[in-house]
Amino acid sequence: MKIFKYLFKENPVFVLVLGLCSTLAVTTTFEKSYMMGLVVMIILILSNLIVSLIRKYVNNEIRIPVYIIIISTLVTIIEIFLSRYSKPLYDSFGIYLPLVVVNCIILGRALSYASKHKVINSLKDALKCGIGYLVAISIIGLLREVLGNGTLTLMNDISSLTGYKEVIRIFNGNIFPNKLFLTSGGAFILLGIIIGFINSIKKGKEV
Amino acid sequence: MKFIKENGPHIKSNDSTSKIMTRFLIALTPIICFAIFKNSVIVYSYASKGFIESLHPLFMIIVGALTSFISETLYYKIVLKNDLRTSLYESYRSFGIISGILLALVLPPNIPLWLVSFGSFTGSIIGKMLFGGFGQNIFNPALLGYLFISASYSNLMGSPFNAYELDTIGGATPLSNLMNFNYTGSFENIVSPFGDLFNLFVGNIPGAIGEVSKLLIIISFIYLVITKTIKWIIPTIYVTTVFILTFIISKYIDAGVWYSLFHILSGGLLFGAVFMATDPVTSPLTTIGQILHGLSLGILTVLLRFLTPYPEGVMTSILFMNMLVPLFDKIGIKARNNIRNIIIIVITFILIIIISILNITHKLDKNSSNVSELDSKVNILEVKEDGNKKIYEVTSKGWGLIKADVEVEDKNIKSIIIKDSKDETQWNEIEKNNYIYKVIQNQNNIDKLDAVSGSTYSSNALKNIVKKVKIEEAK
Amino acid sequence: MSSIFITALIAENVILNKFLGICSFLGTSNKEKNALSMGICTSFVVLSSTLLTYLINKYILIPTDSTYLQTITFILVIASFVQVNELIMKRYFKDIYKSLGIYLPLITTNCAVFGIILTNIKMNYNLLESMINSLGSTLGFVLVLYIFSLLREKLETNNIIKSFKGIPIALITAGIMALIFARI
Amino acid sequence: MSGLKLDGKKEMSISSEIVDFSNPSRVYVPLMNGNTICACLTKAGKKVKKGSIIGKREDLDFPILSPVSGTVVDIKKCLYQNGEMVDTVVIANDMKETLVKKNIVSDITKYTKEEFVELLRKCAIKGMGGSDFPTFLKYKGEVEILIVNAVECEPYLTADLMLCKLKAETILDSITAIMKINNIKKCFIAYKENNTIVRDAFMEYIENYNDIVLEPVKNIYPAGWERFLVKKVLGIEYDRFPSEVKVVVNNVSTIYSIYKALKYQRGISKRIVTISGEGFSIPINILVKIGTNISTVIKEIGEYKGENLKFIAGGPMMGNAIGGDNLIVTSALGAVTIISDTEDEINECMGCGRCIKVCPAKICPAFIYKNVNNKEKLKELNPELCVECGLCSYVCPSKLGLRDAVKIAKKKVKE
Repeated sequence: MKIFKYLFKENPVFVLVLGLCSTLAVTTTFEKSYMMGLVVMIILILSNLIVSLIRKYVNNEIRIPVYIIIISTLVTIIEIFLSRYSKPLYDSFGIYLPLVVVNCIILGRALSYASKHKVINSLKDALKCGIGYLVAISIIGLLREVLGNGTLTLMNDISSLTGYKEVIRIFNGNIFPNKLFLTSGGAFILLGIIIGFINSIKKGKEV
Repeated sequence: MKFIKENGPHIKSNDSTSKIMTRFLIALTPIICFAIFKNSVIVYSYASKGFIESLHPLFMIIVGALTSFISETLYYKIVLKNDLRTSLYESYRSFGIISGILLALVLPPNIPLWLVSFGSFTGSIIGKMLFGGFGQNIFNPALLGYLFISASYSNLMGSPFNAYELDTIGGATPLSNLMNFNYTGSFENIVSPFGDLFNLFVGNIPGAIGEVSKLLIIISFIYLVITKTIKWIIPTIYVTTVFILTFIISKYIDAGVWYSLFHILSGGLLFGAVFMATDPVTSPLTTIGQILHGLSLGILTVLLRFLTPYPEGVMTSILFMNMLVPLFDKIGIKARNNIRNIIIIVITFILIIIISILNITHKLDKNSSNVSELDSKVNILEVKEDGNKKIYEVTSKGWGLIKADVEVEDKNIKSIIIKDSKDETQWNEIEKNNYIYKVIQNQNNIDKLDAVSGSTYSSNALKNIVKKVKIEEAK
Repeated sequence: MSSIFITALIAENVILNKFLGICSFLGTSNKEKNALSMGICTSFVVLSSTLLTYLINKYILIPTDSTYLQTITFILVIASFVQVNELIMKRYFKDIYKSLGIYLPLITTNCAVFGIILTNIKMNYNLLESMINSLGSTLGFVLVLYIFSLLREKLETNNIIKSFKGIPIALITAGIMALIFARI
Repeated sequence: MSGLKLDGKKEMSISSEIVDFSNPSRVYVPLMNGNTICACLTKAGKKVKKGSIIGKREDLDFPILSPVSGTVVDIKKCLYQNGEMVDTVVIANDMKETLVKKNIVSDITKYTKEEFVELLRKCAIKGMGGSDFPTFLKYKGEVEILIVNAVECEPYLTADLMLCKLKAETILDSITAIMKINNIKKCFIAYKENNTIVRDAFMEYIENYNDIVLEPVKNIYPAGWERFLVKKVLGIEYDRFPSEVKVVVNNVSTIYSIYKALKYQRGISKRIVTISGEGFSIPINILVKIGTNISTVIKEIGEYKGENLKFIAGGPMMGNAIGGDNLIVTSALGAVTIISDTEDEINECMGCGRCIKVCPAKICPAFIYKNVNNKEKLKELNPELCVECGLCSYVCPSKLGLRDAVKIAKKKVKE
């Protein structure tokens, strides 16, 4: 089944370990992580679309600055949209929303894939990568919040947009809300263990 | 009659790794016995606690040792997939027990048992097994367990007292008491509340289980050095650096020699130096590397004790120096035979010492006159007074500017009403874990309270408000 | 003043506490020679672009109330300084340029550079404070990069189980370092 | 210069007198010099005299002489002291000891330097302390100081000690002759300070020889190492060979063989070998013809004790345990040690740093052991300084084969 392939085969976060910079810091709550995953996916799709559209007119030297301009305009549009419609989410992202511009996945996919293939293929690839990224980020966000904070915020900051506020409290005992997962070190260790675990499963399957 | 074909030396020294580790355990036993004696026997006789409860430290040590042993056996069995017998033998050979016991000795006496097992489990598995098993870990597994516990359940860490010592002054270990007097103060208000230096030396003062009996630590240190079990260079240089640095500082704030002696005898310095810093796996091999290791440990501990809110500098500095061990060994190899490199190293270290002393003295001056710095951040617009209640209208610089009314009743802050915090971007974090209530609750030693992760500046702004109001009240 | 520097250097370390710059952190820290040269190039780019971005922001963006243009302008400033840095490296330090190779243009996509500048703007530091913050953060970046390259050399000789070799063990070590840095 | 005080275990083989086994029925001469293979100049069935050339080391034009007169039986593979099977010339001994040419020189000091060097090459005089290094190379250049190495720091070994006890005066004559020929200013005889037998043996005759000084050296292993002696006795360091600082270090048996070359102008054919160790019933010193198969001699003297034994060619520190006991005596083999195999529990390297403290060559065996398979890291640790004294493996609590790892690293760095 394809999802399994997305998650393990070429998942940008777990396998290629790309695009971690701006994302790990935001995954303290489940809602923020899947929102960030959505934002990155939308930008990825749009940027691949535009890049593959203009790939014939752009020669090799000025490729990087042009792509950067495209991506940063997209990000600014998203910023304006978010700051107008869901101010708390925009605030909680803080400096990490503009940082999506330098996210290695978007520029990476644009440079390596979109600039050489037809629009449909680059769109498919953007979708594949986007979903893989979204799934990975939300898994990390889920784990970090449930284990670290004992709660699961499905929709809180953007409640003004969707009008549905939902925060589930799962653990409240003294064992489980273990603040380690909220700290930055905990996130590193958690990610390391997840990637190690996936490697051992992949190795298990191949051999 | 069979002749074995083998090269290499055929007679070997009769010392072996398991002998070294058993000698290490023997050196630990007096401390364990004292810990049990002080924390349970006395408690049982004085504070009339139940027999089982007062044996709590003994259970802690047993649980610590058992969990690390079992977790390593499980690791060998499940992850490395060998049968039970070999994994038992392998885990016996990797001496997990020692780090389990060391972890238990470092923890305060009355913390829940599952916390001890959590610490020794994470310490052995993440700190040691994932790095490749015995002899390959970068960080000391016992200290790593301590780090994980304090990072994940700092509120459960509990107070470093057993029932017997609850009456000592206002719930402070010698070091945190020193901090309240911001590192200056006379012999009376720093040492005398704990008896005198001899008391510190013998060890009936509050503190983690294993750390307090300095006399026993020194005896086991001498035993370990005679039987050549540990690298004696690291502890000696570590303690002497701390002594010299605190001596210079005591000269600066013209306190007597007792000040540096106090620093050495308090907290986990001696225990950390003798048992934690000399763990052969996580300390440098070359002699010059060990000298550098000891030196930088000393400097960092003094820096941490004076400059950071955490009173206990030893644990973090040992862990920090574990990271730099490859660097010290690299220098040790290069500088082994030519003098020019050694001179360069000595100069750099003297420079580091001077910078750190200047830093500390600068901080001490700033502390004594810390009102000036606070003034720049917080200013009181006006004070309304009715009866014994006072309301301070205050503004404090966080990300933007916070306006608040602080209601004070006979020197105690009752409530803080925030009037305006529009450009405080991280404000919802503050509200989410009702930080204002916590600030009011810890108003007496406000420095101990951690800032809300992700919005350090607004939480500091709130803490400054409390500090400023307390100083106003104290006038 | 010095507290900003120390917190930027250790407590709020760019890599370990704010997660910025992990891609280059995992990429270039295998040999400590190019870890150091990578650090120096990044700090050159950061310091120069902090200066320029502060001026642009103060005298162009805020008066004309077009702060939403911040992202684009800052990225272009960084990209131009990276090109400048590449030219300098090519002419003066040939060998370092060869050994660093593809990682030099990657500085533009290095989140740490952009992140530091954004924090300067967000915390609305004045010029001196933002320079100190950039200096502290880049020194923190170089410090962690150098320590980590030494640790990775030691990790090469360990027999870690196959599925945890390479990236996972590097992440776990970085996590433990982050926990230690947070306590200083 | 660091080192380690080892339990000498010399008393085991010191008391007994030397037993003479110097005419075996068959003699095996390995075509080897140290570890370099030499060419064979005879074939089966050829008659040879004592001292006639049967092999040659091409690169140094260094002959291999036959220790006995008789007929060459054949050339076959036999066990050599480094554990490998090597081509060996087998000669049946006709017990006549007929010499190639027989003359006795009355005044042994009348050679010129060139004649002296040529004589040493012709008589195949080699280092008898275990290095098997052709001695004439050492005397080619100009020499100011001679150090005679009577230290014998390997445990169990007492061969040199017995030689000094019996032939102290001839050794001193040989030293004065060498000093006159090469106009050497001063000679030091280095011996272990607690070795009173050697000291008394030389004290008797030392007065009437000027410029020869008895120099005590601390009783630590590896005191007998060239670099160690030059540093301890003269306090100077050299890069690769002592000849750079105009110093020659010779083993005391080599000095005795030089005396034989000067006096009778032929190589030596006999040497003292110590057979000792817990695995042998009667530890003893034997005078034995070079090339005899030691197992025949052992069967006559006593028998083995214990089940799986280690039959070590040389001392327990530097020697290798060869798989069998039919070992051939060469001029460099000073002893045979037979000890029982000890099952020791091998553990991971725990970083205690003892091997680094104890290494006399000031290198880090622990790091070499860890980085044995990446070359550029090895180059920084420069393993070529190692002298293979074995102290690192001796002192390691986890019983790791550190010396073998350094040996492998040496080969890797050389390529």
